Parts: sequence; structure tokens; C-alpha cells
Amino acid sequence: MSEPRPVPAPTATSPWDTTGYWGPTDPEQHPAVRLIRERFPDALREATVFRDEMTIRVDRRALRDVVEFLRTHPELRYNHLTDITAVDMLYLRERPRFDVVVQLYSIPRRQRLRVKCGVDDGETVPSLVPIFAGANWLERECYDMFGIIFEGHPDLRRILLPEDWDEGHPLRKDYPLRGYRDYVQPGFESPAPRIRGTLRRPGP
Amino acid sequence: MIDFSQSTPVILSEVRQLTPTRRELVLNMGPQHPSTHGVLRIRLTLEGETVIACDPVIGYLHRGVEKLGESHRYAQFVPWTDRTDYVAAPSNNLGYVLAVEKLCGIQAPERAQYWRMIMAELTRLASHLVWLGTHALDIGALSVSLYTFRDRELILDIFEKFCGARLTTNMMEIGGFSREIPPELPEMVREFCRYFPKAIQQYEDLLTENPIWLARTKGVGIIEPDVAINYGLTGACLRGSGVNYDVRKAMPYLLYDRVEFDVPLGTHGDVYDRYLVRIEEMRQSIRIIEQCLEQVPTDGPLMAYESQYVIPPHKNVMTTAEDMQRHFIWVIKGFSPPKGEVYHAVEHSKGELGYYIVSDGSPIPYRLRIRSPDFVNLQSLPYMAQGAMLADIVALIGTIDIVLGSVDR
Amino acid sequence: MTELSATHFLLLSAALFIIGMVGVLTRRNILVIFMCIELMLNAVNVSLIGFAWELHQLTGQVFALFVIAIAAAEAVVGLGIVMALTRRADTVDIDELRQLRE
Amino acid sequence: MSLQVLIFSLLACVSILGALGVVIARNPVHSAIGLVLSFLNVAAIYLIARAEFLAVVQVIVYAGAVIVLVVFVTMLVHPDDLPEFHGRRPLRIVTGLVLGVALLLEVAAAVLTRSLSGAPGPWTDEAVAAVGGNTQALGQTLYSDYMLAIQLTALLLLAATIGAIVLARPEAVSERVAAARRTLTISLAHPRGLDQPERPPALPRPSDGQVKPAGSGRPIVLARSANEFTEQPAWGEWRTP
Amino acid sequence: MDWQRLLVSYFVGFVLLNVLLGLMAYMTWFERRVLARMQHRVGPNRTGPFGLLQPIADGIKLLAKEDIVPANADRLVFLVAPLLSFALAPLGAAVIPFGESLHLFGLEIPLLVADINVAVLYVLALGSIGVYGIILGGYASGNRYSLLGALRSTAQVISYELVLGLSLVGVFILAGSFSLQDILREQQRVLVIGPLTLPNWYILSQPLAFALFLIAAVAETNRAPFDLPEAETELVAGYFTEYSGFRFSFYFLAEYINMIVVSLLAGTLFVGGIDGPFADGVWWLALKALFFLFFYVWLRATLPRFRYDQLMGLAWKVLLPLALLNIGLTGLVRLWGIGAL
Repeated sequence: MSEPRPVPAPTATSPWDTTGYWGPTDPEQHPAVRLIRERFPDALREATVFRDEMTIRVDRRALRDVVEFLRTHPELRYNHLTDITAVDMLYLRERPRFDVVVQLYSIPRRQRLRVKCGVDDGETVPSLVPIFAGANWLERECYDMFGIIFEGHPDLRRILLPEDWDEGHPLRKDYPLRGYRDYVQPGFESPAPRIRGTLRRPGP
Repeated sequence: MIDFSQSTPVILSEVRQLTPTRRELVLNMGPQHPSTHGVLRIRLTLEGETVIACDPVIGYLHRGVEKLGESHRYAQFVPWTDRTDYVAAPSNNLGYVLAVEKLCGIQAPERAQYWRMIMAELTRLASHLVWLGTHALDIGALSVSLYTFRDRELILDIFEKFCGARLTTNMMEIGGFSREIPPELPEMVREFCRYFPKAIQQYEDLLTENPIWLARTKGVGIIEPDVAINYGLTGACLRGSGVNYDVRKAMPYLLYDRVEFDVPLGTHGDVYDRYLVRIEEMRQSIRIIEQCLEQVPTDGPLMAYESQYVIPPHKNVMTTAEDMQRHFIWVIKGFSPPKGEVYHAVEHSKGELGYYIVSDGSPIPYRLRIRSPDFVNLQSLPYMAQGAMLADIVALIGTIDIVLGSVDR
Repeated sequence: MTELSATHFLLLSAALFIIGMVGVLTRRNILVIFMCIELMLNAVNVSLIGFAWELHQLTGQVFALFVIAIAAAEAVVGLGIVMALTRRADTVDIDELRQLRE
Repeated sequence: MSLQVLIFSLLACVSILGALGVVIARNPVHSAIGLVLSFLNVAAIYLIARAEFLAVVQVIVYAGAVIVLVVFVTMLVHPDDLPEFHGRRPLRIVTGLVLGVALLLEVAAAVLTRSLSGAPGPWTDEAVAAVGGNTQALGQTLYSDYMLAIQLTALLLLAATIGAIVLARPEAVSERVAAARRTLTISLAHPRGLDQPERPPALPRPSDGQVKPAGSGRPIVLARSANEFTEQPAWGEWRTP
Repeated sequence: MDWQRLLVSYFVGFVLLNVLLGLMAYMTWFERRVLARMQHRVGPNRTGPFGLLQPIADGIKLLAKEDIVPANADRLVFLVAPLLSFALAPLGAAVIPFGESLHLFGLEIPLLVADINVAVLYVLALGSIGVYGIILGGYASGNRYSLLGALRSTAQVISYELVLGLSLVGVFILAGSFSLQDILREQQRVLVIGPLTLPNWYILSQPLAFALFLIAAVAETNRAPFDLPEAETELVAGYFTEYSGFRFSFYFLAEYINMIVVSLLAGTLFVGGIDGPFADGVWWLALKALFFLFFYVWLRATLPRFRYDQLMGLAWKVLLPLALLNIGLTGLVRLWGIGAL
């Protein structure tokens, strides 16, 4: 049995590289990169393109300012917050541990943009809630799943997991797939014996 | 002229703790409640019947689909997408499959793309029918729900003919379709397209001019366009407010740039407008399906067979050693897309459904994020519920069109 | 007392009236006081009807009718006052602010 | 003892028990149940006294409207909000009881030793039957001899209605919502916050070909391309004034 | 002699009660079948021929269910409230005339339990007492949905009873009596307008009152589109959320019996009751009542539900002024003798 054929490298002719929905594929040509470089020379870390998707990495402290700038600048107008999420980079790099990923979309210009910032455990990211009301639940979900603290969020509490969930943040890479222990519903701690097919309710 | 795209700035007032005064009544609506469309729970603070505060509590159907995605191979995850928005499974499949194809840099053949469009639009119809039925039922119109579910059966029959399953279809495959289209399917779809406009007319006869329906929906749950954008709404919730954002038009995927259709926009942004918009969307979907049926080639490949990322054709597996090996590896080990990250969105029946995939070059996604539309749309419920009556809450939940499997993932 | 006479009615009326009066004097819940007042008004009606019956007069019934009408009016106003009072007693911040301003 | 007296005594006893229930029950709703019981029995006693119309009116007005309203208010208000008229002082209770018993004895003595006075009226049973029944007889009396009184009663009811409406009028909903917006945020991260945006000038209407009448005089706009209505929404009225 | 009449009355009442209960059971069957037809369904068709045994099966099922009392319920009130509702429901039928007297075994058996001269007021009084079953049940359940349902019901019933009563005043003015016998007798006369010969049914002379009565009656019986006290999509089941088993079935029975009684009343008051072409008789009343019952089901299949404030607004801002207008017009017509045909 022979080795499988190696995976071919994606070619530039792939149909996905020319959609144009993310602006120019050359970072130098991209208006967002150019304007951020002018406005926030210190904050811009890098700009990368994969499959025509433009990703800008900024300093975490400048995230809110950059997004606000992207939203209000008349040439950019990324006015629609599509998504906020995070990636646990535990197995991919040393530090910082997480990437916070913000997907933006400009309704009038019909272009997307991805803004990223790295954040380590214990560090905070400025919340986007003062700019986008829609960031509320998305940031809560990030906090719930990764434990990333968003500074300035008005109501940072768990959203998908129960409020009394005390065992860390499940989308972290070091979180076991089946959890640390079986979840026991409060009030059902002792195994209830089944009597004649019905579940006996535990007493008060 | 206002600069509409730069919506009004958000000024945060202080957070109100949900401790009721004595005049107020806290009502826990859900998670087991007939009209919260599943296991949504809403903590309502009422004064009389007027809603003072509204705090949706979600997560009762959280199954950790994203975490599961990080432990399944790419092709194995497709059935999981069915389970997120279970009333519109093929659209979920489509979003995920397109994201993986983008990550791999492959594209399905033209014929498969047309059939994907047909199936996606049929899914939109099925999902809108479920929405219309439950929405009308919430407001008290009993019969509409039975009519819509009757017609949804026809769509599910088409799905069953196409892939054997009705609800969780697992229909799309990475690279196209590996099985031939059943020969009688086009006629079935055509028959449905001939029938369905009459059904829409029937629903409209019951609701559109009904004075009680108007009283219950007009002027209720208004979202201004700037607020809608600020909340990140998509789908009919955004278009009901008059903002033209439809992923099919704005950034066409598949072959949506080859078909003609209009994007309906509301003019008042209330529950009634979102109802009108969705009704019109159903008509436009029929238009798209009819055009697709005209344009789709009758034969041709359905799968990007030449690629490494797709399952080899069944016939070749049986006859050639090389394809048998490929098949074996594909099934046992999966395939490894290049390192990178992609975000791909499709216009789901509820809004923009996006899949954000980070690949580290292994056969398993490093991170798989589902941007579900109703999760984001549901955030606008407290805004709409402000000062509404208790009975409006069910209309508002209905108008957002949530499926808790998709909200909680 | 073997035949029914106005005396029976008067005794019943007296009993109801005095129970109502004791209620007004001893209870502190305004709604119960309110009900006791209704009870007293009703007791008056009983005696009116009793007399009307014994004397073959309709005047008693007419007066009872007026008493009922007045009781209804009284109930409406009284309950309105209760509602207004509770609204005032329960001060949400808005009310306090308004009171401070004035 | 005739059957009539027996029935009367039975009804009177239940009625008094109900009345006692009003005074004794701790829960105002239980008090109301007692009151309804008492009223229903009194209505039955009215039937014995040949006052059918009054019996029905008693049920409709007292049991069906007044007490229902009381129960309604009881369920609506929080008991702690109710103003307290006087404290639970035992002295007052004892005084009330003693006073009540004394008065009862006094009145009973007066009633039992009374000498009948007053001339019998014309409305014997036969006379009532001749005009068609109690209702008709009452109506004739009411609308001839007591015309002014009934007009005054109507006026009184009108005044009471207006007074009650004024008293119980809630703040207008819009006012309440505005107050809520001022002091409390309904949603966390409310997009409007404190400021109301300025009312923008009239927006350009979409061209007629795109406007499709959809229902109830309201159009929807059909966007043909992706570029329209992205800068400006197809928003008919920005906000109704 | 008096004792004999009393016994006969009791007997007629007993028969009527049983007939009503049977009718109520088959009303549920009728509603389910008709609703199913309107919704492209089949409805119950497995229990017996055409599903005719379905109500019996339902009854057995409900009786066999556990009778649950919630922990924080007001126990006594909770237990008594459904009985109250149920006990009051059939009483209204006692004053409805089902025909002339029968002569059997030398006895005169009137097809009417009680002829009282305030019959219509009596029915209204029963309606106003009947609301206690709902209020107390909702209050005693110790559940917020129930409480909201009870509050809604209170406000709704008070408002619509007013409309119901006022809509009937026109009929009283024309008939000059509260007695259903008299009203019926008035309607049996023949109205001759030129070449036309019409029955003197009050639906012809009081169409506005009839419409108002119909609307208010639907609201009074808490049926769609006025079924707010039990709006299942908002309040789960409103005031009977916590009820189960036979206590639930009491509320259910009461609702359907109320529907039947109101239909009979509408048939008697406005369309001539037992009066009809060919041969007068109880079948005409049954036919008319059946039409009203069908109307109930029809409404339920067609219309969405009102909102609470819209419901109250409808009662006080639309129906009440219309009812007053109707009274004024009828009074004027009566006064000037035009109506004395």
C-alpha cells in the first residue's frame, strides 16, 4: 500500500482567491491597512491574506479604537459587526494564548474585514459593546467559552452554560471533551433508585 | 441626508439589576413554554401586562457543537450541522461545506451548484413555512400552522427523494454530490413550484388583511435601521427595517449571480413588515428555483472528482486500486486542508450563517466557529420588548424566527 | 314567631350590620374594611325589603335599589382610591424624583 | 313554624356565617368569598320577600361587579402597599367586640318589642301580578314617583365613574416607557441609550417600479441589486412622530 | 298540587341537565371534527364509528388522571373553584323554553324548568357569578400565569357583561318583559310589511343588538378570538394551568356548557327559538343553536387572538357606545310608536 498522494498546495487560480469580497488581496493596497497604519502606527501588528480574506492583527489595547475607526472612517465604514469569537492558540504558539477574532462587514461597501488581537490568560480586551450593541452576547459567549475578560462590558456573565458552572471554559484546548466530571443537576446528587420504573424524587 | 451607515453611538446607561419593585411581577417564561419555540427562557418583569424588563436566558439546548467540531474530521462534521438549525438542515450543510471548500480551494461542478441552490431555496421555503405556522399560532391563528405544515411536507418529500432523509438531511457533501440526482426529481420540484404560489395566497388570505392580525403586528416591535445594524441583525430582521443586506446579492456564492431575484425590504421595521418580507422572500425563492431548473445541465459531473479533498467516485473505488486507496485514506484518516483560516457566510433563512474555520493542517479543524444568525438576532428582543405588552412578547419571539438548536448550538 | 314577619328581617339586618361594624372597627386591611362597609349597606337593604314586604309597599324596594346604586358608586371610588394609594405608597425612583422637583 | 320561616332561618344563618367569615378570615380573598356567600343568601331572602328584581340586581351588582372588583384589586395590589388604618391593638378589638355585642342586644331588644307602625300599602301580591310582576311594578313606581331621585342617582354614578377613572388612571404608557428609559435600562447595552437622535430629513422614496403593494396599504420595496438601499434604508417613516 | 309541580320541574331539570352533559360531550367531538375539516385534517375517527366514542374515552382518561394540588396553592379554594364553575354553567338552561307543554300520564309537563319573570337577568346574574370559578381558580393556583389569566378574565368578563346586558336592553324594550316566555311569544307573531310576511324575530328588528350580543357572548365564554384568560401561547393555559384530571375537566365542561347555553339563549332571544317554518318545535331551536356552535368553531379556526388592551378597547370604545346607541334608537322608535306594528 503506497503513501497517499501529498496534498497539493492551493494555487492562485483557485476560484476562492478572486472573490473580491474582502477587498484587495495585497495588504499594501487595502485601504483599511493603509489607513490604520497611518492612524495607529503602533497598534498594527500585521496584515495577512489567505484565500483573499484580509486579516489585520492589532494590539489588544487598541482593539476598540481600531474598530471604532474602521466603523466611522468615511472610506471604510465597517458598520456591521458580524461576529466576535476567539481561538485558543495553545498548541500553535507560545504566547499570547488566545486570539480574539472580530469579523466586520461594511454594508455600503460590501466588504468584509477580520480584525484579530492576541490576548493572554489574565489579560483583558476592551469591550466592543460601546460601539456595537450586538457585541453584548458575542462577548459573553467568548467569556463563557474561553474565559476572556472584556473590559467595559456591562454584563459579563455566562450565557450558554449555567450561571453556576464552576469548571472553567470548555472551548479551551486543555478542557477535556467530556468535561472534568459528569454534570449533576443540583438536587440530584445522590443517585436516585428506580422504583417500579419511576424515578423517585429526592426529598428536600 | 443622514449618514445612515454610521449609526448612532451607543450610550450605555447603568445596568439595571432585575430586582422587581413591589408593583412589578417577575414572570419566568420558559424554558418550558408553548411559544418560546423550544427551550428559550425569558425573565420578564411586568407591570400589569406591560413589559418593564426582559432578559432572555439561553443555553438550555447547548450541546457544545463547536467543541465537538474540534474533535471530528472535516467530513464527519457535516451531520452535526444538521442539528444546529434543525428546521433548515440543508442550509447549514451548505454553509459548512462551502467554508471547507473555500479552505481547501476547491469548487463543486456547475450542476452540483445548481442543485445546491435549489435545495437551499427549498430549505428556505421549508424554514419560512415553519416560521409562519408557529408565528401565526403564537398570535392565535390556529389554522395557518396546519396549512403551512401540510405544504412543508411536500418539500420534505423532495428532500426524501433526493437524499433519503427528511429532517436532518446531511445532504451536502464536500465537493458536490456523490450520488446521481434521481431522474424524477426535477419534475417533482417543478410540480411543487406550480403549486406553491397558490398556497402562499392561501396564507395571505388568512392573515395579510385580517384586522386582528394587523392589530397584533402593525407598529409592534419596531427596529429602526440604525439600531438593526448596530445590533448586527441579519436576514429578514434587518431587511424588514429597510436595509438591503442579503448575502446572496451582496456577495454571491454558488451561482446566485446567474439568477434574477429581488430582495424584499420593509418600510416600517415592525412585526408586520418582517412578515411581509418573509412572504415575499418565499415568492422570490420560487423564482430562483424555477430559473435554476431551467439553467441546470441535465447531465455532467456532480462532484469535484479530481481533487484530493473529496471522496472518490464509487465506481472507481471498485475498479481502480488507486482510487480504492484514496477512498480508504479519506474514510479512515480524513483529508488535511492547508493551514489557514476562512470565514464563509451563506444566506440562511434566518440571516447570515457563517462558518469560521481555523485549520492547522491536520484532518481535524483546529477551531470551528458557527456564527448562527438567530443567536445574534435574538439580542434585539429586549429592545423590541421595551414597553410592549405580554402578548406582544410571543409575537416578537416569533418575528425574530429563532430555532434554539441554532441559538444554543 | 311562627309566621315570617318583618321582625325576622330586622334581626338578620341587625346581625349583619353589627358584624360589619365590628369588622370596620377591628380589621386594618383597607380592602376588608371596604367589604365590611358593603356588608353594612347590605344589612340596611335587608331591613328595607323586610318592611316593604310586610307593608305591601314598593318604596322600600326602591330605596334598596338606590342603596345598591350608591354602594356601587362608592365601591368604584373607593377602589380607585386604593389603587391610587398603592401607587403612591410604592415609590419607584421616578416618583421620588418628581416629588423632589416639585 | 312554617316552611317559610325554616327556609328563611337557614338562609339567614348561612348569610351570617358568611358575614362572620368576612370579618374573621385573614386572607382578603377568603373574606371576599364569605361576602359573596352572604350576598347570595341575602338575594335568596329577597326572593322570599317577593323582590325578584332586587334579588337579581343584588347578584349582578354586588356579587357580580362590586366584589369581583374588590377581588381584582386584592390580586393586583401587594398587601404591604395597603395603607394601615390602625394597628392590631387588642384593646381596640375588645372595645369593638363589646360595642358590637352591646349594640346587637340593644337593637334586638328594640326590634323584638316593637309595635308595628305604618299603613299597609297598595302593592299586594295580586296588585303586583296585575301589572305584570315585580319588575313592572317597580318600574312604574320608580319612573313616576321617584323620577328626580333616579336622575340624581344616574348623575351620581356618572360622577363616580369619572372620579374613579381620574383616580386610577395610570401614567400614560409612553410616559412610563420614557421614564423607564430615563432611569432604567431594559436591555443591557441599549443602543439608544439616553439620547434621542435627531429626526432626519425625509428620505428619498424608492422608485415606483420597486414598490410593491403588499398588504393593508403598506408597500414593500424590492431591491434589484445589491447596491441600493445600503447607504439609505428603504424606510418609509423614520419614526412616527 | 304544588308539590306535584315542583317534582315535575325537578324531573324536567334532571332530564335537561343530562341532555346538556351529553350534548357537551358531543360538542367537543363536533368541534374537533369541524376544526379538523377546516384544517385539512381528519380529526378523531378511530374510537367508534366516526370517532363517536371519543368523548367517552376522553372522559375516562380525565377521570383516571391524578388530581394534583400544587404545594403553594390555596388548597380549599383551589379544590372548590372548578366545582363552582361547573355547577353554575348549566343553570342558565333552566329558563329556556323548549316548547309548549307536554301531556303525559295525566300530568302537564312544561318543557321549561322555571318560568321566572326576570329570566334574562337571571342568566346574566349566573354569568357574573360564574366568573368566580375562574378568578378563584387562577388566584388559588399560586402560579403567576394563572394569576394573570384570572386578572385578564376578571376585567374581560366585567367589561363584556356590560355589553351583553346592554345589547339585550333593546330586546327588552320591544318585548316589554324580561321573561323568555314573553319574548318568545312576541317573536311568534307575524310581521307584515307590505307584501312581505316575516316572522317578528328580533334579529330583524335588532340587528345591531344581535351582533353585539354575539361578540359579547363569545367574549363572555372565553372563546377565540377572545380566549385571553386561557391563551395557551402566552399564559400556558391561563387560570387552569395547574389543574389536572377531573378538576380540569370541570372547567372544560363548564366552558362547553356555557357555549351551549349561550347558543340556546341567542337562538331564543333573537331568532325565534322554537319558532320556525313548517312545524314549530324544539328541533328548530336545536338547529339554530347548532349554527351558533358552528360559528364558535368557525371563529376559532379563522381568527388570531386579540391583545389584552385591544380587547378592552374594543369593549369600551366600540361596543359599549354602539350598545347605548342601539338602546337610544330603540327607545325612540318605541316611544313614537313606529315599532308598534
